[in-house]
Amino acid sequence: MRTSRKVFAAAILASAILTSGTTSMAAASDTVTIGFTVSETGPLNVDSLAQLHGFELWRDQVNAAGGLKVGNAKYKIKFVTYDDQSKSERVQQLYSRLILQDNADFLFSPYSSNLTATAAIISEQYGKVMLTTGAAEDKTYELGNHGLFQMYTPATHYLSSAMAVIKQKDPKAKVAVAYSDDGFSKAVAGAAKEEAKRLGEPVVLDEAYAPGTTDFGPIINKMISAKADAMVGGGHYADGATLARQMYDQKAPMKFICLLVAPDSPQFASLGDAAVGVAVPSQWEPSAAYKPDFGPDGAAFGKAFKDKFGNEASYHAAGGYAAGLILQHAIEKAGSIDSAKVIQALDATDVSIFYGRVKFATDAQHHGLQIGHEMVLAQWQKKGGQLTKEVVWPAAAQTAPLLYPLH
Amino acid sequence: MRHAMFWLIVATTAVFALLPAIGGDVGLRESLFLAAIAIILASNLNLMIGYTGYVNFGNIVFFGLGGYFGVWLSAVKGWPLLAAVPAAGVAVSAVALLFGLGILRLRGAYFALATIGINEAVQALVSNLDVWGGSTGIYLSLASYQSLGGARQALWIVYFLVVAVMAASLFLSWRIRNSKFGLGLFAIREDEDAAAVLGVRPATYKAAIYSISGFLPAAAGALFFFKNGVIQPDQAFDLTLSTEAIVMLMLGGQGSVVGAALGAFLYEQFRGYLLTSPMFSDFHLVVAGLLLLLIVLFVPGGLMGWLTQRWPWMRGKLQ
Amino acid sequence: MTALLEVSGLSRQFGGLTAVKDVEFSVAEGEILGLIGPNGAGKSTIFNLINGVLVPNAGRVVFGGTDITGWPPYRVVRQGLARTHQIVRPLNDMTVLDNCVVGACFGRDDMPLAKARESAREILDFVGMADRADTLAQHLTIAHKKRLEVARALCARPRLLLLDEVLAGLNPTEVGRMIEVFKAIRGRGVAILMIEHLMQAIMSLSDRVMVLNFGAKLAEGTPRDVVDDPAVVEAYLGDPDIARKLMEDR
Amino acid sequence: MFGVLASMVDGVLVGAVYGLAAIGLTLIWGVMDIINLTHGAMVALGMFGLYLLFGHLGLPPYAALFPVAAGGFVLGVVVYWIAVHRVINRPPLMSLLATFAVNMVVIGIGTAVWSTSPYNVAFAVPGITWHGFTFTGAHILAAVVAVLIAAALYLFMRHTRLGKAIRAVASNRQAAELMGIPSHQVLAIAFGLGIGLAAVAGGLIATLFPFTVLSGDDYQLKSFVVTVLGGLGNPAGALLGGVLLGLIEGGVTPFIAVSWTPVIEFALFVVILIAFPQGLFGRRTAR
Repeated sequence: MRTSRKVFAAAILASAILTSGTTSMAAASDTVTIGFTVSETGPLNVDSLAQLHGFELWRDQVNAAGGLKVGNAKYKIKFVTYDDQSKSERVQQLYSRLILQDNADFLFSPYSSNLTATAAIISEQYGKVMLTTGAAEDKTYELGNHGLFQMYTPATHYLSSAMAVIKQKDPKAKVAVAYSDDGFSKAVAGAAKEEAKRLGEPVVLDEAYAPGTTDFGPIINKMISAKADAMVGGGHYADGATLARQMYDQKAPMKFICLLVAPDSPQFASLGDAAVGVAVPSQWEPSAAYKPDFGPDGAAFGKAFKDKFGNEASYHAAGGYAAGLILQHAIEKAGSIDSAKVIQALDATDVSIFYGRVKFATDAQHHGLQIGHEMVLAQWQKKGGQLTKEVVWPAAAQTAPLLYPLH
Repeated sequence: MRHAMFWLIVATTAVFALLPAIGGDVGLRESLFLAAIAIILASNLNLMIGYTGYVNFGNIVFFGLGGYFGVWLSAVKGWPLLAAVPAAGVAVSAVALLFGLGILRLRGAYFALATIGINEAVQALVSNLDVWGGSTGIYLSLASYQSLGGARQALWIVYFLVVAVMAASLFLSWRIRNSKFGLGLFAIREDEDAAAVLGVRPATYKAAIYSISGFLPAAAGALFFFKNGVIQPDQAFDLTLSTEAIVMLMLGGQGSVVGAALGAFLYEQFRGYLLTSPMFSDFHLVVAGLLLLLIVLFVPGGLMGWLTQRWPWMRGKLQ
Repeated sequence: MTALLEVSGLSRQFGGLTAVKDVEFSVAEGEILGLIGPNGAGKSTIFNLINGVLVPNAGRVVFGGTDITGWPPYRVVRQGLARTHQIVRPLNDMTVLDNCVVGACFGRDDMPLAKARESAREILDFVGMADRADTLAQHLTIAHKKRLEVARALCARPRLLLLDEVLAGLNPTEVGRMIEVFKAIRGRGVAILMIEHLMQAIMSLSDRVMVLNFGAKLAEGTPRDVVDDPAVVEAYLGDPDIARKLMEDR
Repeated sequence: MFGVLASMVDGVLVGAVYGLAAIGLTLIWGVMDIINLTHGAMVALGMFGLYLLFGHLGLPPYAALFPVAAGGFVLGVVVYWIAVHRVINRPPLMSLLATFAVNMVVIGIGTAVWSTSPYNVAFAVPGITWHGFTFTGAHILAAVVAVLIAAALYLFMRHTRLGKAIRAVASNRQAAELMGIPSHQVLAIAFGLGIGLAAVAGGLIATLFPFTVLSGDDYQLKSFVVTVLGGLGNPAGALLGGVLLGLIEGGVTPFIAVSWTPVIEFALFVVILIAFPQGLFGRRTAR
């Protein structure tokens, strides 16, 4: 018995050492620490890593310029990150660790709405600011948080431009809605169906598929059977790209295809002809020429990103960079790194950056919801044998006319 | 000797409850919270694998279903947490009894496969259940924590409740181990047919223990997801968590109360360390897999098995 | 003598094969009935049919006035009818004592744990294994495993004990010891139905002997009657001289 | 109506590949009574094997299946001697865990190397269009290759010394050893064959659908369902079971939301496991 207790005690001791091994180093006075988790592995990793690159570019540029300007002082930015494996299991532990052990001054959210909601329960308790990118679901901002600020246009607005395009081109088009069975895509698709009803477009197919789906044959057959003219939906990169490729392989006779997220990625071009004509609602496009009040313009950002990472910036990357920029803007406005003051500054933010206008809702019901930013509709087109992504909607931002019908 | 075990459980519980509370150390609390959940899962799984010899590969279904019942009752139906948690336990035990009557006719690997099937079927079903939010799941608003004095206090309360469930799990494991019921289970583990000939009623015993082993994990699931703020099917019924619980049990030593708890605790700390260490974060799965392989091949009795083999006198003392 | 166990019309087929055919016999209170016959005669099947491991296709098993036909094994043993297995089935990873405690706990008296432990120790003492109480069953010698099998069955406090070739595989010394145990069991008033190939033992222990051949009863009677029965000699014993010698040894 | 038929044809084509994947699982199960939880990881390795051979070495995808199979076989033999050999006569939990541990290691290394991002074997074979529904060439070829491999395996098991030895070991290990068959070598070869089949199935799947390191898990679960449908340890049954599963998937999807298919699939799995522990076709042997 005695031995067992000793063993147990030793085990507890050993693990206590393990857990507290990295005793918190007080942040040096001239750095600002920003903590967040990244989905380095798991199903969210493509989008999450793109976003991380955006964060990193922002950090490096600020640090190269001497740091964040807070009053008269300059602060270098330091990141502390952990892998959340695309799972919520450890998110609260890791965010507690970021706040308490790593002394993060500010937080970015994990990728995706549900991980963000989980993390917010911790960040909220410590009055921390958490900028969210990739947490597009409206309801994440209806949970009563005060420090959560959304960079993306909310999910309910993602497909409104696509529905408007369909209405304009072919009022009688039959619409198929097929989407990944996850919170974000479901919210987007739900809003799209509402919009279709409002515009009087018949929805002939309404299908949710499991997020890991790789075989879309059954759904595509259903679209063909339902004689759909337009298809909207999708979810994230993997399923969206696959769906596009298989619709092409199976010669689905669609006049219009609009998928979430996936076609925005530069990788989408690897689909070749299958990519042609596929549209995507985008938070940001390199060609969208917003005039910034703060920070670089789109071209400068796009070039810096390409120089650093060797590929075009997707809107996830832009969103990450924009989150940094907005935080920087608020800190400089507040002249302080005190969270309460920065929250005030964020509440008051209404600024145009390369990414477009940014303004947050401040009412208690939707605090932090993005209300300034608008999405564009981009479409893959072939120009002189080269695949390019053109902005086709709204007219103000248009770089090329819409390709309709596809076939 | 019996009392020694009792005091060991009391002491462990006290350490879990007091250590983070004294300094108000939230970081330690979060880490011990996951450890306590792991201990609950492993201890109750031990009732099936270690005591009865039935490999429940889909044991996480209890945790997930408990989470759903608990979150639904507390967040949607407005039950107080203290009522929702035991209700989740009872509901899951009842469901488990139903499943158990069906699949416990199977033995060995067939049973193990069926438990995987059940977990996957339940996950797929819940993803289609609109009452529980389908694949979006259920989100808790911060207001849900108001009745417990706000989120900050609520998380402490949830933590203490989880520690209480952990204590109950250890206590249950220990009491069953030293009961007539437990003896019957061991007999089933060793030789189900011989046990029947000796008067043990296998069908009843198996269904009972399957149902019992679902109760506390369900309560833990209710607490975990209440604290988590969101519950979605793919997190609730994550098969890897199931298999991790088995790894914990193997590490500590199946069949032993202390072994299950110790294995869970050590594994959880080890995982946490691997995940946050820059050197291993890419290879945490590899390291965990190698560890498991080494245990299975060379120390199948786990830590406790190894200790009792070296020092047989410990055998009697550690039950 | 009143019959403790009454078996009538017992039959069982496996596929097209009839393993037990219309068997009828009874065991009286405190009696030892020997069951002999060549391999494959259906002896073990009869045990399985009596204690519920198998369900008979026809026939009745009445034990202590209760019809237990088709009852599951755990109910049969609680009625006071325990058995051993031809191939020992110790609960390997449990101690000898715990093996016996299982027997006591779930046996006829449905004892609570503490009392069962006491009772199990007493039985272990009775079969001469008290010194092995804390050994793991898997570490026992085959002779001890056999004895454990008997002890465990005894722990159920049976009124009738079915012994399935307990003596097989034991050396003469061990056989001698075991026979002493059997006699002591009878001394406690427990009836025994035993399958045994060791003729010497069965002839010396049994009050009556039943011979089985091809699943059917061939003969039944006192050991002497059976040994003298030409049909039995032909079917099973072979050489009449051996049979006679068996009776002389008695 | 054409939609339903097209859906079922698609189901059968894909089902043949499910069946091939399941043959690897069921062979190992039948011969050594081990449920091989590395199966999914090996399917995934097969996918990446084909991806590398096709994408980086430029081998035609169907030619690349040969080195993929050979690599799978060698890996299987290695895994057998490291992880399986010692647990083969131990309780089922031990072999489940040993193979699961190998699975963790393989997936862990795979994740470190390839991350969990999706990969794609970008090639297309012209398909057949019928009433507006197109069956792609890759699907048709995959089904044909799956059936050919299954037939080759059948012939191998029936008509070669080694095949007969494997069957002998499957039916009675002791007896086979008494007849002079070195059972452990034979088991190692059988395990290698099972893994080789898993890898080939993975390679074929890679020609149809995109994949990640974790994709193998889905096919492992499907292989369980197929195995239970087709009878444990029965290769021919596995192919039939695969086609049946594909048919069920193809047959029900036109009528219900696709998100309900897994519910039906796994409920069916549990029910069949309980009601027909021998599977729908045949018995629990490798004969």
